[in-house]
Amino acid sequence: ASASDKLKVGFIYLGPVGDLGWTYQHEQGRLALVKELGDKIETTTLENVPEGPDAERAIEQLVRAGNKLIFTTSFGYMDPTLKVAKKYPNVHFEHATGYKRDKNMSTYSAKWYQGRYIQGLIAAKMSKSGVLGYIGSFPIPEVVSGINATILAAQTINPNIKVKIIWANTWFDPGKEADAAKALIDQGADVIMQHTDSPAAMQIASERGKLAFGQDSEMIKFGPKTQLTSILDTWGPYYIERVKAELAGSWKSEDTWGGLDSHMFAMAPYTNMPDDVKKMAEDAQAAITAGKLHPFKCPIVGQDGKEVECKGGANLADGQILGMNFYVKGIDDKLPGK
Amino acid sequence: MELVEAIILAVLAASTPLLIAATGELVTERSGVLNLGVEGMMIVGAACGFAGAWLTGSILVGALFGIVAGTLMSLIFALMALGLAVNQVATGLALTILGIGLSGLIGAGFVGERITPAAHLALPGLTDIPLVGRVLFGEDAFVYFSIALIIGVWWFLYCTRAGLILRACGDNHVSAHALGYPVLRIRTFAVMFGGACAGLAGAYLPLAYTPFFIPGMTAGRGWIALALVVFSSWRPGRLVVGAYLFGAVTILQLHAQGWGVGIPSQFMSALPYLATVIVLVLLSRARTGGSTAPAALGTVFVPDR
Amino acid sequence: MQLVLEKRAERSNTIALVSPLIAIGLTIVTMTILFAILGKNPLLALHAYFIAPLTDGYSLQEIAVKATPLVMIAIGLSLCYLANAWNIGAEGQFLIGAVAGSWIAVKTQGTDAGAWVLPAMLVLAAAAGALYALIPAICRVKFGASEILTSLMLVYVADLFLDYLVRGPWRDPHGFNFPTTAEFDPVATVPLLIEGGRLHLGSIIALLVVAAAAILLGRTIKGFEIRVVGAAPRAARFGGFNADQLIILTFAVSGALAGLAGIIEVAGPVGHLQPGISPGYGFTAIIVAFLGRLNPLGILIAGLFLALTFIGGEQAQIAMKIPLDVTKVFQGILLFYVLACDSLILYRFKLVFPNRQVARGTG
Amino acid sequence: MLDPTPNGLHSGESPLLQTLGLTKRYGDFLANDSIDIDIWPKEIHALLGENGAGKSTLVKAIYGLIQPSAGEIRWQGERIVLSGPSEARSRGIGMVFQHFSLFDNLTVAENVALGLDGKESFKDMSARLEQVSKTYGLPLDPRREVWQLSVGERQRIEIVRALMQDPKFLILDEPTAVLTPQEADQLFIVLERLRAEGRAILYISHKLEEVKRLCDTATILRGGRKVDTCNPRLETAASLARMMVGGEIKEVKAPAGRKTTVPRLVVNDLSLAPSEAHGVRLEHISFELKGGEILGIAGVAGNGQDELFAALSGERLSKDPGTVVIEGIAAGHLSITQRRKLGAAFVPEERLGHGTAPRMKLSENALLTGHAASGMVHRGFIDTAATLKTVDRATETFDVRKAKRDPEAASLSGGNLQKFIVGREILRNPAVLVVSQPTWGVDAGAAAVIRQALLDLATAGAAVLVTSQDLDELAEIADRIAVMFHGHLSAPLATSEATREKLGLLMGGSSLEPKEAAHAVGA
Ligand SMILES: Nc1ncnc2c1ncn2[C@@H]1O[C@H](COP(=O)(O)OP(=O)(O)OP(=O)(O)O)[C@@H](O)[C@H]1O
Ligand SMILES: Nc1ncnc2c1ncn2[C@@H]1O[C@H](COP(=O)(O)OP(=O)(O)OP(=O)(O)O)[C@@H](O)[C@H]1O
Ligand SMILES: [Mg+2]
Ligand SMILES: [Mg+2]
Repeated sequence: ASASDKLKVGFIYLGPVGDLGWTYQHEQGRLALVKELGDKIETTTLENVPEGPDAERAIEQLVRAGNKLIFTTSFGYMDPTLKVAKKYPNVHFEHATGYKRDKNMSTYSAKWYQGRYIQGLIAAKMSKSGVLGYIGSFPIPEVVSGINATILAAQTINPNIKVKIIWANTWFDPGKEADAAKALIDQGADVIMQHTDSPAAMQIASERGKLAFGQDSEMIKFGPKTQLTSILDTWGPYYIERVKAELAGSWKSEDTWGGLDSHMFAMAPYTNMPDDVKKMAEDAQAAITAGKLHPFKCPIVGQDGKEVECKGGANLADGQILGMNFYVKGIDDKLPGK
Repeated sequence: MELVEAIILAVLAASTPLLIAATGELVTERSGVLNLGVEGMMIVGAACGFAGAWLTGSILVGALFGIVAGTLMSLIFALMALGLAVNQVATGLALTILGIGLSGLIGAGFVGERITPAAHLALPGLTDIPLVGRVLFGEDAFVYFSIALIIGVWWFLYCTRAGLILRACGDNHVSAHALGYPVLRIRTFAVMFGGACAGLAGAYLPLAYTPFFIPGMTAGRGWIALALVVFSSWRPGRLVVGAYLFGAVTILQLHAQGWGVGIPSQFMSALPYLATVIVLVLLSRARTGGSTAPAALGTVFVPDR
Repeated sequence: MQLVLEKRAERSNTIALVSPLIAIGLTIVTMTILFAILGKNPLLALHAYFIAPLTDGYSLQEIAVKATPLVMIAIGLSLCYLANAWNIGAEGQFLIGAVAGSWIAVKTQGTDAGAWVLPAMLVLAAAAGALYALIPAICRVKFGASEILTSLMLVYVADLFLDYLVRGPWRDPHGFNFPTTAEFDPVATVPLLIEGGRLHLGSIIALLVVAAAAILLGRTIKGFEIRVVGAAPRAARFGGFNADQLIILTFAVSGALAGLAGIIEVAGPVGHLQPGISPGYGFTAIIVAFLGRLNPLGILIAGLFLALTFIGGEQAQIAMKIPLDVTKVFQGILLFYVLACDSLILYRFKLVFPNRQVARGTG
Repeated sequence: MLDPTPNGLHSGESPLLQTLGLTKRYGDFLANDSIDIDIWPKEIHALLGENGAGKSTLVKAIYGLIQPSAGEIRWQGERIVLSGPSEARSRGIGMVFQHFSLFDNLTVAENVALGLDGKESFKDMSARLEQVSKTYGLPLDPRREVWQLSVGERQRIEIVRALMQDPKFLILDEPTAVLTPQEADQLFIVLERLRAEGRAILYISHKLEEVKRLCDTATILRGGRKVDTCNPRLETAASLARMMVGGEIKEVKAPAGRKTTVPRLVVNDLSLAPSEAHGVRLEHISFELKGGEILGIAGVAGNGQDELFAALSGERLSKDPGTVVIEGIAAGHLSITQRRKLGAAFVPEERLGHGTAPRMKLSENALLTGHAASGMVHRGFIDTAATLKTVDRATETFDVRKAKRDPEAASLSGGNLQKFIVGREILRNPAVLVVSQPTWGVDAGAAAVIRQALLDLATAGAAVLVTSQDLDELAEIADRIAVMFHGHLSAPLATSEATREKLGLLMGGSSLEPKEAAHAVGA
């Protein structure tokens, strides 16, 4: 096929492709896509697009450059994507991690809390001090549900497990993330979990001989003796599937919130742990994948000691998880903004 | 008690890049030049420093790369602000923008790589002394160098003739010129020293602090360094206090969160900045009599010939 | 060999006219070399940067949209800089203006509040921006604290404050706890000028601000006051002008304009309050102010020109995969050249070859 | 008069220093045009000329501070090219600058160290400093910072610093401008001693009596050229002045029919703390100035004249409104603009940067003071035509010479700019004019124009207060003269009674109790 009749697929990235985290993984997804369908499509990327007023223009620039399917890969692109989608009904849009959709605008995200649950199990097993350190970016539901899933899991191993939480108020400031990791370790945490994007915390944990989990991407390079596992954003399969649908003319607006079963994310190899812990993790992963284990299985007790209304039958409803803004019992801290 | 030592160690590490960059800027400003481009020089220093260390496997080479990169950036500033008598504020800002762009271009090829960070000192016996051992004998070379640097600068400014001449240029460039001192050349050296320090401070981040390079990793530390110079009222001794104080606030707010103090984390994150403003105001207020800022600071000088 | 500057008896008006052209020419030459080093076709790259965005109505509109906040903030900053007051915290004033204006939008959301909402938002935003700018101004005037640093520190504070609000109290109750307010009601939204486009009323306001600044600086005694205080502080005091009052005034005006730009951006192109509403407008506006030589008309042109480089930068990224960092380098270099060439207005450059031979021969 | 070796002593020997065709060009402007000058050992050589004649330029070239555009310098018969002042110093050339080359925030010792070449240790240098200052009777405390010192003490630092280099040849550029007559006498003793030690001195001064008394030879510059060399002892002050100006100087005439009217400017017990660390405190100043009268204020610079000017103009306000009364209205608390509206006008000492904004046009500089009360502003808008008209009128009335109608202030020569500034104020017909150093750095012709204008203004009924360091000027135009010393103002003396000696004593602060004297006038 000549260049002109190739399907043009556009990507809007929040950071530089070299951020080692979020944007990097989307770029990996795009590369997987190119590898798979490179002869039928042509991809274009715009990096470092801030989530403010520039986003709408950037998206529209991609439309005007002839892209027919556009992935906007950060929550803050939700409204701009919607605006452009309304303006160009013949172009299809895919927005990551948002909740607004339209006829020509899908959303996609992953149930990372499933991975956090496995991490919680491992952490409780591996922690000698019984104190976990958690570096949060911002107290949004995705991060809060991750913390809760971690603690719920950990409590099944060690009911007295403690977690110390530091909000870095940034997705990305290696120095600050490192400082936060140091503070957590100095306060007694011996397993570090992070929901910020740089490998700084992993690096510090490694220096201090502690354990840690990676975030978004494989960070074992920064802690060969430190990384227990990492939640890997694997967007490739999803991108390939959606582009194939587009090529086949069968693209429809959808809401995809995939978990381990649909390969929206993966767990990095379980390393630096005894075999029994590894086995426990693998079993949990299999159970979650098979739908036998749900991290937010009712009853869930909130920080205030009251049971949380269970809107999803046996488990919390997806909407409750997507909008989670409470800590579960056992977290000795106050959720910001509450 | 161990926590105290740990906090001190974290503060030392967090303060070191600020101290190095601010020391350089202090010398620059003492010669009468205001270079607002510290952030830009730092980030280029970070990119080049990492590149150097990654290519050669040597932290020392990385540090040298950072120093050279910072110096080259400062030479652009010197050419503009000293050679062409351009407004120093505008030039400094332009240097920062350029630096951010350049570091992105230079660093692009090194993102995702890692190096072995600068080694920490380990003296058997000494380093293990409780409480003070690791602080005094267990840090990386940059930390000790930064302290040596500020002492050296203090000695230079107050105990050597060259330092006296540099201060004279910052006090009154017309007089210094009339006595035959090459004001612009002296200032160029001071600017270069500032650039070298900023480059080194930038390089510290990927070489010792978080041993990988990521665009934008200086995250505003250059600006803090500038604030520290004013904070110190251009005195090396106070600069040390200021740098460690700022580092301490930065680290302690993280610890406060870990302890669960329950104040919105945004307010905690804002603390170091608010503290800087408040201390700036208090210091400026407490000032009595003669001017503490170098009298010629930021003014253009074009010598007659 | 040594570069020597020689003061001109008077500023050269000819050079003042041609110097921006020289600067742009030099920038283009430098960028051509840089593109070549990066392995990109310089002609195509320059076309993407400078020509392509000018060839269709859509891009022209986008240039205007992007330039609007830049110009508005830069006008305010230019007044400060002319008066020798160094406000580099416009970013913070922008954010605080956005926050204050949004307060009305958030509080009236879903009520049947009428047409007063938007004007009230604009006024409150301007007032809040002004008040926020007054903090460094007063610290400078009353305590002698360097306004450069205090105004800058307050940017971080404003950023975190906005963050706190949208993640806490002002969070959209139906927004799944994501950090944003609900979409503003139509009465709280800046009207569009062209249906289906993005050009909004803010651009007209920016033009009015430019015109007002031009009249202020060129025709009124207040404008004269601003210029004298900056150019010759002692003469200004002799003229009866109070530099302290003027620092307060120019900071307030520039804070108000930044705040106004903030709410216009939020209630216009963005439509709701969220973190990251400013892609560094407050800092970019500093470049605009200097590129425009602190002159209102110059700032308008510089704002449009810089907006062009942003749009062009995106097009270059799309068409040729030129990294965004190149745009930053480009802006830095442009500013250097403009400043350097402006130096020619006041000085003659001379290369001197000191004849050291003679000195040694007898020395 | 044209004797090349006035003392007749040098034949056979070669001069210590010689310039041959020395030329210095600034742009198109020839500041020094092919100047030949010979300096012999054991000689005090005067360099005379109007302001802007090129004296400082010549000595800066000799000191290596600026590079000549053409011509050569010979030192002990040998051609030299100086790379800079330190080379000059190392050869034995020392210099005391017209405008101080000191550092306010450094100590006396550090200031001196900076003027030496750093071959001895700081300690040895400090010891020698004390010894030299004692030997020549110029006491100094090495540990004090310069900003704390009086102008006279600062001058002493400059001189001691030059002496410590043990120079063979010493250049002094207007050293006595800021000294009391008594301090000047002490300096002359030092200079004569230096001559006796075999050194040569190049001495620049505008005080011709001084030159006649001290100097062996005089070289006279006019418009950048050397016009003459003579023995000043054989000349009169008038003949020296004629050589400098190149013609007779117009005499200033007090117009007839001057009579004093009501008090227009009254100062009552004005005390004011200095606004900055370097300033002088004003102590209980009182005087009364009637319409039609010119009061002169003499004194060495830095004794509170600047502070008094600021207090009178309203650049600094006094808490007590009654301390300054303008046209019968208590004005101590009023701003400079309000005082202008009462009919006062002011001319500060510094032309560029204080009296005018250097890089602004003359019309804008007319607006600078005219906006208060000259109809140049309507409802906040500037009437550009009115500002230009002021420029034209000042140009015409006071013969301001400039390249175009409305140039930048900085492009005018000093004398012409001063005429513009004085003109700008006089054209407003002020009731009170306070003027500081009206003819400082102004050539004789322009000075005459300005002095005449002040006299005419007084004749028209205005009250005029003139601060000047030039006693001859005050003698020429003032009706009464008071002296400022350490922030005190002496009782005014009628000009006829104000002898040089009396004034000199007052300027040194020695004879009268200034406080009581001031009170006596106020009471
Ligand atoms: N750097 C310069 N650039 C241009 N013109 C200059 C410069 N320096 C001096 N001049 C001009 O050269 C002329 C001679 O100046 P100079 O300072 O030598 O005069 P002077 O005889 O010392 O006068 P004064 O009695 O006021 O000290 C003046 O017209 C002055 O304006
Ligand atoms: N008592 C003092 N008061 C003020 N400054 C002093 C004092 N003692 C020393 N200094 C400062 O120290 C500087 C150097 O003094 P030092 O005696 O070492 O000079 P030096 O020997 O000429 O220098 P170098 O050792 O570089 O050759 C002086 O120029 C001065 O600035
Ligand atoms: Mg002179
Ligand atoms: Mg020594």
